[in-house]
Order: sequence, then structure tokens, then C-alpha cells
Amino acid sequence: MQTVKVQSEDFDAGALTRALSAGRTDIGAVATFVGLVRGAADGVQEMTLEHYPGMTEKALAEIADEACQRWHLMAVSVVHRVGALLPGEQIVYVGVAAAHRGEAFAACEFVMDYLKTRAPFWKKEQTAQGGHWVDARDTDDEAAARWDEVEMRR
Amino acid sequence: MQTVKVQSEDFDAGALTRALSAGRTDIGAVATFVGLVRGAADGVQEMTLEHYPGMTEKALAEIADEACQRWHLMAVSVVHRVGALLPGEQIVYVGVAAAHRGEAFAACEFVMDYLKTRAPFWKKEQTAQGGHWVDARDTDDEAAARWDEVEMRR
Amino acid sequence: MKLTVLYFASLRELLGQARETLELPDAVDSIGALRATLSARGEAWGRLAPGHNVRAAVNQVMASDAARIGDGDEIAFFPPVTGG
Amino acid sequence: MKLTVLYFASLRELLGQARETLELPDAVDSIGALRATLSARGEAWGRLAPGHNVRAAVNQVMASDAARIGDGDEIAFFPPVTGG
Repeated sequence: MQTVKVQSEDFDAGALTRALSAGRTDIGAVATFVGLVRGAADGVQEMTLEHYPGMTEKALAEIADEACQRWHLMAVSVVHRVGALLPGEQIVYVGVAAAHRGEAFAACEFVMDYLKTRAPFWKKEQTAQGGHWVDARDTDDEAAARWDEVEMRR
Repeated sequence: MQTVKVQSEDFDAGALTRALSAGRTDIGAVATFVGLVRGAADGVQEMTLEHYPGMTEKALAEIADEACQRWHLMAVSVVHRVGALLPGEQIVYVGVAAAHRGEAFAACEFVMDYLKTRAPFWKKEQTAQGGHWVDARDTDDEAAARWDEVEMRR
Repeated sequence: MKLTVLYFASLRELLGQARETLELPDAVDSIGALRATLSARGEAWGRLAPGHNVRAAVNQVMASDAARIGDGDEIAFFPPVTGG
Repeated sequence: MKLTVLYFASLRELLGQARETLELPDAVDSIGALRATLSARGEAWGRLAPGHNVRAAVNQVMASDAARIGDGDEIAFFPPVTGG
């Protein structure tokens, strides 16, 4: 079961997580990730997320597919918001269900790392000094690259 | 903020996760894990979790403390159930909030790995053939041991 | 050869447009050739020349400069992605 | 010297008891010495002898055979943990 959504509305991480294992008894592990807009310390007043409609959904589905090829997963769910977001608001949800925890953790982190470098989203931050586009981080490329070598874990 | 609970009642993973970042704008990443009772394929009809009252809470608090020493975390929450549980029911929740995702993922997996080898819980499974105590897995010891060497990640 | 070309994020703002439809000679048959054609417009369009870290997609799939393009394709140019 | 000794899980079932209070000579001053004393009871108690993968805690902290024990301590014996 793979679900991928791009939406401007907020999401209910608890409901998304429950849906991953609802009515099943073969799932032993559910790992999830929620990304949030950081504000105060960075002076960010608002964040706007632009995306490439059509390609975004395809890219997220491909990333979820690749995770399912690398690990034995029972469910993957990815939700990414677009549009204007305030500090503290949720940006992205990734949830992965598997028989064992090693697979669930690895696949969840893999999806986030690949999403960060392959899914066409762009962040623009609004601060007191005006708006500026967030630069891509080298550490994100490195995080994604380590999966090229990593062995599958149980 | 560290919260550790041992209880027989079920927990609301969504509410626990929201509580980790509620009212804050310095958290960019929340990683969570939920462990569930697997049933059908393994022939498990019921699972009973025994624990060592007093030591369990101490052990969980120590594990959360150690995670906070290894990584810069903003919140850690651990809930573990005891008593009789049916297939599909939730056993354990671990939630970790941090500024960045690498820290949140690593700390969440660390807490689970240490919990599996250091917190005094014991599982007894009930199958059609009767009850039997679950054996400790070598892979759990290995999973915990790798943190002795691992470098902290961003 | 008719192409739809999309621009996103900082590149969209820099170029002052989000999409255009182009009629081009069939010789412009790769992403690299299209970059050369567009950057020749001068000024901000120079950003599409090599060395400016602008990524490309052909029909919604990430593409290198060697990727072939043809009539009816949807091409996109954008900065490195920053979602998540 | 007075000790409270607790047994958990499969060990509790095997020994047929969850807790006992013991009066022991002061010479029994380590987990190792306590294991020797208890396993000398014979039969199922032999499980507490070395080599049976039974863990110990002193006052709710994991402890090796060398760990010192004293009057009023709470000692626990149990199989490797299997929570989570």
C-alpha cells in the first residue's frame, strides 16, 4: 500500500499513522517522520513552498517505489504540503510500516533523504529583511548519497 | 522535555507526537516509532508483557537521558505497555523532536535499540500450542552494540 | 518543433516568467542545445548556461544535458530542490 | 544480612515464586556468591549457576557477578529482556 499526496491543507499525522496498520496483524513496526517549519531563532516569519505539479507526485511515488524495492515494506505514506506555512506548522509526513523495526527506520529515513534531493519542491523564507529562496544543502546530497552504498538492514 | 510512561492502557501516538512540538517553533524534525503485536502469520493469539516495576521506569529514563547526551534533542517521549495485548495492538511508542532530521532519526532508533536490550520487559506469547516466553534475539544485541561505535550524525 | 518550457522558484522570478511555448529548429535536440539557445538571449538568461547549478527535467523526469528532446515535450528548468 | 530477591518471567515460573526475603551470612557479599548459594538448593535453582544466561540487578540497576550486595538490598534475577 503506497499513498502519496501533495496538498496545501494540514495533515493529521496520527490518523495517517493509524491508517498504515489498520486492520492488519502482520505489521510489527511503524516509523514516521514529521518535518516542521522552524521560525523564531532563524527569524523566519513565513515559509512558502513552491512545487512542480505533476512531476512532484511522480517523484514521490518513485521514491516510495524504490523504498519498497530495497526493503520488505507493508505500507508507505508520504504527504507534502505546498503554499504558505507559518513557523511550527507541519511540512511533510513520511510513514513506513514493516514487520521489523530495522526495515521501518531505514526506509523512513531513506524516503526523507531522497525526497530532500529529488522531489521538486522549493522553499522561500520570509524574514524581517525580506524574502529569500532557501539554498540546497550539501549535507542533504551526502545524506542521499550514502544510500547508494548502504547495505540493507533487517 | 523527557516523558517516560509504563502503562496497561493503550496510547494515542498522534497526541504524543503533537505534544513533542506543541507551542514551539524551534523544532524542525520529529521522528517516531510504534511497535505492534504481530499475530496471524506467527500464530500468536495473545501476548503478555511482564515488567519489573520501578526498574523499568528508571531504565527508560536512563536511555532517554543517554540519547539527550548523544544528540541535541528538544523532546523525548517513551511509552511502553504491559499486561495482555492482542495482535495489532500497540506495544511501545518512542518520539523524538530535534532541530534537524538526522538527529531525530538517529536518537529514535537508538532509544528503541537500547530499550530492546536494557529495559526489563519480557514477552510471553500465547499460541494454539500454549504459552511460551519469547527468546531474546542476537540481532537486538547487535543493533544496540553498533551505537557504541557510531559517530553522532547531524 | 514545439516545446513547452517551465521555470520554477528563484529561476522563475529571475526570468520573470513561469512558462513559455517555443518554436525551435529541429537541431535543438538536447537539453544542452536548448540551454545554449536560451542563454543566448543574454542578461538573466545566462543563468541557463553551464556552471550555474540549474537542473532540468524532460516530461517531468530529471534530465542531464545529454537528454534528447523533441516535438511536444515539456521541459523544466529549476534550482536544486529544497523540500522536506 | 537481609535481602529481598525477585524473580521474573520464565525464571519466576520455573522457580515457582516471584519474590522471597532471605537471611544470609555476611560472607555472601556479591551477586556471584548469591548465585552460588541459591543454585545449591538444587533442581530448578541450578538455573542461577553460571552459563544459563540469567541476568541480575542490584537495587534496580543491571549488575555483573562481581557486584557487591549488602543488607537491605533488592536483588533481581531474570532472563534476557524482550520488550519493545
